[in-house]
Amino acid sequence: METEVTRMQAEDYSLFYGQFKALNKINIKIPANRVTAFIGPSGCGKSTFLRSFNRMNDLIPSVTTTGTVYLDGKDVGKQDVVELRRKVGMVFQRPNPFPKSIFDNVAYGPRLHGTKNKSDLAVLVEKSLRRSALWDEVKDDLQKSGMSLSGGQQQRLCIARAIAVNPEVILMDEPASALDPVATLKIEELMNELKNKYTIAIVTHNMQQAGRVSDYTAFMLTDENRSGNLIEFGATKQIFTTPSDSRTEDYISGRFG
Amino acid sequence: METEVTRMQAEDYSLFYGQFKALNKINIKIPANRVTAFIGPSGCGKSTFLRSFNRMNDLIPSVTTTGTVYLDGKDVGKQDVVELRRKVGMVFQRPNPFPKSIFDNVAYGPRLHGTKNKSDLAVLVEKSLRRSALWDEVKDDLQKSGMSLSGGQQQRLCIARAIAVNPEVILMDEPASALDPVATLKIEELMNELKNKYTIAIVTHNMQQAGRVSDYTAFMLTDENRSGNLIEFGATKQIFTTPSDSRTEDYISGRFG
Amino acid sequence: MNKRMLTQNAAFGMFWLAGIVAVLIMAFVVGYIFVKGFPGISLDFFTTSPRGGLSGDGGIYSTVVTTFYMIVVTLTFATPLGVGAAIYLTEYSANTENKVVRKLVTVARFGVETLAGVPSIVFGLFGYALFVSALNFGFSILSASLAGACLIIPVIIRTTEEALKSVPSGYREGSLALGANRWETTWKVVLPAAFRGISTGILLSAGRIVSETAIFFVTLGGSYRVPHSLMSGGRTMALHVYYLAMETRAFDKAMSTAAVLVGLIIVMNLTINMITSKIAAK
Amino acid sequence: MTSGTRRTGLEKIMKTVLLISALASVLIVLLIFVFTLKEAMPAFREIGVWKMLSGTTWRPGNGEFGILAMIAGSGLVTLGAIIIGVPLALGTAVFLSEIAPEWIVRVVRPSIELLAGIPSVVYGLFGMVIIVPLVRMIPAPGNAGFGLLSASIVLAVMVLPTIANISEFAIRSVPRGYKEGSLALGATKWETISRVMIPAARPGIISAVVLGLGRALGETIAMIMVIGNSVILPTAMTDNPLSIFLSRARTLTGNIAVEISYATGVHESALFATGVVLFILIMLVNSSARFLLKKGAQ
Amino acid sequence: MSRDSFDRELQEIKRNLFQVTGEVRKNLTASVRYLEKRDMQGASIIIESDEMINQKCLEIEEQCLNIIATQQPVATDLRLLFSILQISTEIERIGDYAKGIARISLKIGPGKLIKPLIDIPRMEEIAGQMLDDAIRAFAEDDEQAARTIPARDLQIDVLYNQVHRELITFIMEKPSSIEQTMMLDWVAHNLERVGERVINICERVIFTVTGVSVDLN
Amino acid sequence: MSRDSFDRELQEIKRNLFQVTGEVRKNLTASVRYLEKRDMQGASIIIESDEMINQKCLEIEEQCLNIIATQQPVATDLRLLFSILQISTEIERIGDYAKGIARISLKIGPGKLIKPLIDIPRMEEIAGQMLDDAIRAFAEDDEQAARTIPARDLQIDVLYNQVHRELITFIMEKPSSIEQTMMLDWVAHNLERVGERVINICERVIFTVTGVSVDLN
Amino acid sequence: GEQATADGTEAVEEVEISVVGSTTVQPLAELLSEAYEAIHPNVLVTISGGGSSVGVKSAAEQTADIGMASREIKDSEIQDCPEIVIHTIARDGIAIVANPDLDINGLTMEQARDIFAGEITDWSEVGGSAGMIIVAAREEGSGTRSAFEDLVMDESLISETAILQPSNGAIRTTVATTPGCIAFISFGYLDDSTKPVAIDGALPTPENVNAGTYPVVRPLNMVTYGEPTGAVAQWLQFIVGEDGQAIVAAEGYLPI
Ligand SMILES: Nc1ncnc2c1ncn2[C@@H]1O[C@H](COP(=O)(O)OP(=O)(O)OP(=O)(O)O)[C@@H](O)[C@H]1O
Ligand SMILES: Nc1ncnc2c1ncn2[C@@H]1O[C@H](COP(=O)(O)OP(=O)(O)OP(=O)(O)O)[C@@H](O)[C@H]1O
Ligand SMILES: [Mg+2]
Ligand SMILES: [Mg+2]
Ligand SMILES: O=P([O-])([O-])[O-]
Repeated sequence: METEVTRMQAEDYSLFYGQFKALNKINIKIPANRVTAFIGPSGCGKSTFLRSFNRMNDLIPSVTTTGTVYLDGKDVGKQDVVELRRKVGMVFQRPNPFPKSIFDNVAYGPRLHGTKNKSDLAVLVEKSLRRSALWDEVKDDLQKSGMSLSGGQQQRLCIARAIAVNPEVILMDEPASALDPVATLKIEELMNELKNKYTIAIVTHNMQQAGRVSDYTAFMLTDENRSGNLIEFGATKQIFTTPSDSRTEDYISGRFG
Repeated sequence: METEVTRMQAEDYSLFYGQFKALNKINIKIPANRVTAFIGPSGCGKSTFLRSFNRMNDLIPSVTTTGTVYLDGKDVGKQDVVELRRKVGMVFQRPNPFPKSIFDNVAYGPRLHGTKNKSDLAVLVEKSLRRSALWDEVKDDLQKSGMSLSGGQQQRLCIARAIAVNPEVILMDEPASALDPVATLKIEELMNELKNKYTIAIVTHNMQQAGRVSDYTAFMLTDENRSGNLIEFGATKQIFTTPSDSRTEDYISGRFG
Repeated sequence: MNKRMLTQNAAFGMFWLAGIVAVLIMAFVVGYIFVKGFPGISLDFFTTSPRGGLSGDGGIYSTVVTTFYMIVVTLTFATPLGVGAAIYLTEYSANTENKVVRKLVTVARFGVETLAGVPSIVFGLFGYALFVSALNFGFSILSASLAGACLIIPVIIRTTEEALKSVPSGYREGSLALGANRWETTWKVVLPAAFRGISTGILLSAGRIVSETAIFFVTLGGSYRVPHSLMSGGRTMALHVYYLAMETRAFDKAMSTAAVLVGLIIVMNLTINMITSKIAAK
Repeated sequence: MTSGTRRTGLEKIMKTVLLISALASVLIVLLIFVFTLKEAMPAFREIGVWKMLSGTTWRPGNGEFGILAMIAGSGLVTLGAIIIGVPLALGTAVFLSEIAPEWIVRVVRPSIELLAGIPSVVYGLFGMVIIVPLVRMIPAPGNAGFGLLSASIVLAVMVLPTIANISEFAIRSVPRGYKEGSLALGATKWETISRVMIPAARPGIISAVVLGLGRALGETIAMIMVIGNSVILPTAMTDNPLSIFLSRARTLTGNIAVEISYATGVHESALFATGVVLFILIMLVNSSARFLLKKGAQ
Repeated sequence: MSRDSFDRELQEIKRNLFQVTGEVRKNLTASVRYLEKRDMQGASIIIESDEMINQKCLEIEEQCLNIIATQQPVATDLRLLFSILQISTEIERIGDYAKGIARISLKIGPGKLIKPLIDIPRMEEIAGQMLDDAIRAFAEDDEQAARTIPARDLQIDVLYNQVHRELITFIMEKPSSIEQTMMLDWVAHNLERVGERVINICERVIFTVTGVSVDLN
Repeated sequence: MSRDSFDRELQEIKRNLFQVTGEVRKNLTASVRYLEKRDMQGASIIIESDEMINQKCLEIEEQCLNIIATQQPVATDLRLLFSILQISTEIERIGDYAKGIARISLKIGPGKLIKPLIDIPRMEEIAGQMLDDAIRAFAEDDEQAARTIPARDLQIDVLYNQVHRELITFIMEKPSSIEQTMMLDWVAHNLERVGERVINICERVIFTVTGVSVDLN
Repeated sequence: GEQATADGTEAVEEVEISVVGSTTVQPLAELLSEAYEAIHPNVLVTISGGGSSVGVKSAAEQTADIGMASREIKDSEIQDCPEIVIHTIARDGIAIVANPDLDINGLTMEQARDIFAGEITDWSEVGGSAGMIIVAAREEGSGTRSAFEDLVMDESLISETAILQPSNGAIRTTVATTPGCIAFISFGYLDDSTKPVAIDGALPTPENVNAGTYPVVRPLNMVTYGEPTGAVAQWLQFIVGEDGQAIVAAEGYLPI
């Protein structure tokens, strides 16, 4: 852990929905080129925390925060949000391809950010689709609607779409919870490959999944005020064999309650 | 296995949705007072097969069947469907308590089937709620709406509702897939207790869950015609350590696809 | 980057303008009617009937009564039919293998959709031709409410269908799996769960009756007397506004009546909003 | 009799009763069509369908029953309403669904719902008292205020809620994921709205417009009160072709409402024929709306 | 809180382990006693019973496999199962040593021993006691105990060296007794091995509790 | 196909096992060679290197634990991990036997042996071969091979008995050589134990392939 | 209105008379009924509109006790139902009215005809200050219109571009508010919001009608099926009687 490069970091980060403190002084360093999994019971603030990294919480008017979240050492709150979101891609729980062609889905981001040249786009789309392990399945008909793909393919399309704008970090909020086990495993394998180029943070309800895919695991839990706290953070192997906090152990061994 | 009493049985049972053969000649004996889990990839016909036991498929006009399903040796197709459904209770994927009080939810079935006496009903409701391990949590306010309970409690309420008509078999179609891990474990524990009095058949997407809760596991898979076939059926321990069919092994070890 | 934000600001400015204009229109229409109408409203206005021919004297008592009758009678015709049809279409139709019945259902759906699109003046024509003339009901509450029922049946069917559809299918499966039959399931589980939705539909229909003019213009006769039987003619508030505006010079009275009408509609809308927000809160 | 068979018996009875209710609508539609058509037949027979549809003169006293002018009137007034109302309605819809803060939505949406609830006779009254005098101030020879423009304005306000509501619903029912997906890629809100939300909601928006069109075509009372009811093919009143909207006109609906009380014989029948034409026209519009909606749902 | 059935299964495996440990422990003491008493029949019984012990250990292993396959335990649960698995192997081996002693007993035959046994029963006593304590430490997650028990192995080693030297002296004095003497050396050696097995068990206890693998030898 | 990363991890563990087996195998042969050649330094190196072997085996165990905890393997995968776990223990023990032989080598000291070694190198040869074959059977899921290998242990046993009797005779003839003779007996005994460990490995191979626990002893 | 019966004076049986038809006659009939009910609390007269034709038809088909018509009963109607009996209850002049801001006081019959036919389109052509003439008229089928056509238009047709309003009141409002507007309405609707225009020198007043100088007049009729009896007869007698005709006169119509 000490030897890892930190890509994102939260420092004494608290988040409020109106009066309600949803996150309580979170401190964490997300290592670069690793998969970091966030686990914890429902409502402990995993999604909320994840969405702090690309400031998706800005969309909720009642949200206020204290403390700081850094990307590469720079306060994300002080960065241009559009640029931040380009750098910090996101993949959602339900696959959400736009009702456009596969090509246009992937090209959407690059076009926004100024790539207009057709052949550049074509190259970029292919690269992104290859990287998200979808190319072989769709290369014959990139004009097909993204919605016509299967759930697992849609999710990979969304990953390709996120990759296409060349992000540094990819956030994934339960990216496989709407998929069947086979598609889930594909996504998990994909993450394993993507971490060579990207830093990945994933929220999952599924302890087994966290075990399978992640290098680091963060365990969150609500305190007596229903605020989310970071209980334990460490190498996944360590968390799954010798967690240091008994609450972590109770949770991962299914004895929580 | 040979020593188990058979409660339900399918014999050369095939089911068609219109022209499409969704189940192909299924033969299985569901042992009494055991938990039997049905696993298999999405669309392999698990739900369809489960719904054959209480003839919920009758509600779909296009469905036709060949072969026979037996309850206690009697062809379910020849039984009064109302009585059959009393004997073969069902619990669904999403908890679906009626928008009535907790009491009325549990009393719904008995009232339908002729129990009108108030004190009889009260006794029955209490017994059912105790058995579904919900009594202690709700006994102080049985008039509260069933919808106001948490997801896990709602699912236990639905189990109480199914129990209240004194069924022999309880069918559960992914009963915990909408619940968080803690509530899931509660339901699983409950199943473990219920099998003393009832025969339980459960569909689950979650191999781990099948491993945890079931005594017997049936693995289904679609063939080249997309029809569901029963590939392997046996004691869960055996299936999870030494499956005899390589497809079963591939599936449970996550190598399917 | 800056250009992207500028475009956004320009676009958003237009949308704010649209929203503001929409509210201003409402405020202006309603405000104008209230400002012009309120001075004429007094207790007398509600307790006396119109009189004095072209002078437009008197209040709106009889028109309020007629409106109320129209609502009650029309709903009496339309509600059972509409709700019944909706129940059949949502609860039963999907579960029939009988080919003939399936055809009938398709036809019925087409009927409802067509009926919903029929302009009210055509209902008026039809009511006039069938009820007023052919069946000899004359200009009467009966004729008008039968024609009015045709207008609101699709409304009731649609809202009821909506309400029934929004009942989670889990309720039905849950009930059926306990051995209840369709009707028991519908009666004991689905209808209670859809009750609020259905009642907003009925309220909405009542609103349609209150505001409708074209149909009643050709079926209700326009007598300003308090109706005393189904065969009496009458004048609803909306019709009264029309008569006042078109026949007399009593624009102030027309405005007052319109203000009462709009007030009534506001109350109905508030009630509907209250009911639906309660549904949403559930 | 066991409770089981009693239960089954009730089920069967209810099923039949409900089926009959379901078929009532068909019966009504049939009755409407048959009656209206029956009443219209003499006119069709005596005047001839084509002659009616293509005739520009309506002088029942002279036995002239052309309704082309009314068709044009209905069409133009609707067109005017769409031109005025649609941008406003769509703007409002986008505003409500994507831009306005919650508390503003809580003010604006009920306002628009209220607009939908106001009786058309009140709009007519309002139009007579406010819009017509305002329009009259446009300098053009023969402009009396009564006419297409006044009617279109009133109608635009009347269809505003329909179009705004359905469009807002269409935009709101665009899956949240589209929006989040786009924003998460670094799109601005406007880029998200214009490139993802509106295209995704397009079928709903189009059918909203078409439904508004249907409603506009069917509006009667408010039209009578402000449109002037002259049976002429509207023509431009000045050099400016837009002045066609200052022209008076009559709608199909107005034709029926205005004359049905006085008509007898062929005249009455011709009015029913007008009804048939209107009916068919609106059915065409509505079924295209339904078609669009269905296509959108796929 | 929850996972009752899983906990119940775990407990059952543990119970099985304790039971088989009890039997091995009994055999160990008995093997030395029968050797002293020249009880051929007793020795035979021990040899026979070892079959059952092996069987039980296999069963425990199978149970561990099943519970891991079906219940997917992690952290302490998983470490516990790992430890049970390893401890059961150790116990089985200790059982083998007891069987070995019984076999030697049979080989020596019913005749009187060339010399009375003094240190060997002492060794058995200490080793047995260590086994008891190690298993108690396991049952009670008593890391402290697990850390102190191995020290006692020194006594066994001392005794073994003593026995060994004694026996060598004996052979030199009386080369004809070499067969029996070497056999007795085997017995002592087996008991010395038991001590080491117990140390392994202690290591497992520490692993179970802390998750750290230590080397206590 | 999927679960690539899991399969990769599994392969790595297997590789580690083969590697450590290789080292143990080397040590085993070396220990006997150095004994023959009276190579004190070589023996010391073997003793030292055993520390690393133990470490590696511990690592393998840890890897198994990690992969079970995080990947929740079932069926063949799980059996494989179980087997790796057990085989690594066996290998570690075989390593210990090699170390034991090296220790004896050191104890005997650099002087010439009382008699040239004949059967002991033979024993080592056979045992080493058996180990090679068993590991190959494991690598190749070769149940057939695993079933036949144990038979060869008989040869080792025969040799051991031969060595033992020979040594006893030797002592009787020359009681003063008793210390060294008994040590050589130990060496033979250790090699005999290796044979048994290999049989255990064969049992594991069969278990891995079929899921059935057999007793090949 | 009908609540008069509630205050204890009811001794005679309750009677309802239904009257249907012309919207021109309707307000007058309503006033008459109010007066009549004041003295006959047991009688309830319900008056519905529908138009002259509907009035005649209703009487003929006996769906109403009395039909109202603001025009002569057509021969065809009498042919269809020879049993109908016509009761003229008043006469009504049809006045040409103009926007009060216009500086026009009189027209010749000819001029009036040409204006309504759309042949004269500017006020300057008839002596006023320049300004476009905007014609408003009643719709086809209206009794007022057909009477006006009969009496004024001869063979000419009312201009197609005329604003058409479906009631006299609406016409009055239109004329009152639209600059340059001219139209015709029933005498009953005359008030100071519009400017009556003299035809051939005669202003539209009852006096001029009675004097025969104002020619545009039509009867207001009530029609019954057969000779009326009982309450209906009494009510009709009341109308043609002194009190009834006083009301007629007060409303600006011409008593018979
Ligand atoms: N928009 C919001 N407004 C107010 N409170 C919110 C909002 N979103 C989430 N919360 C609250 O914040 C807390 C954390 O929610 P969050 O969605 O981050 O949890 P989570 O750990 O992702 O849960 P889950 O596993 O169910 O997705 C919860 O108590 C939730 O009710
Ligand atoms: N009502 C229906 N009409 C037609 N086909 C259907 C119907 N319901 C299910 N099927 C088809 O039958 C097959 C089996 O479906 P079923 O729902 O039983 O699968 P499942 O194993 O339960 O899948 P899942 O795990 O996704 O719930 C699928 O191919 C499905 O598309
Ligand atoms: Mg979440
Ligand atoms: Mg299913
Ligand atoms: O309404 P009218 O009197 O003109 O028929």
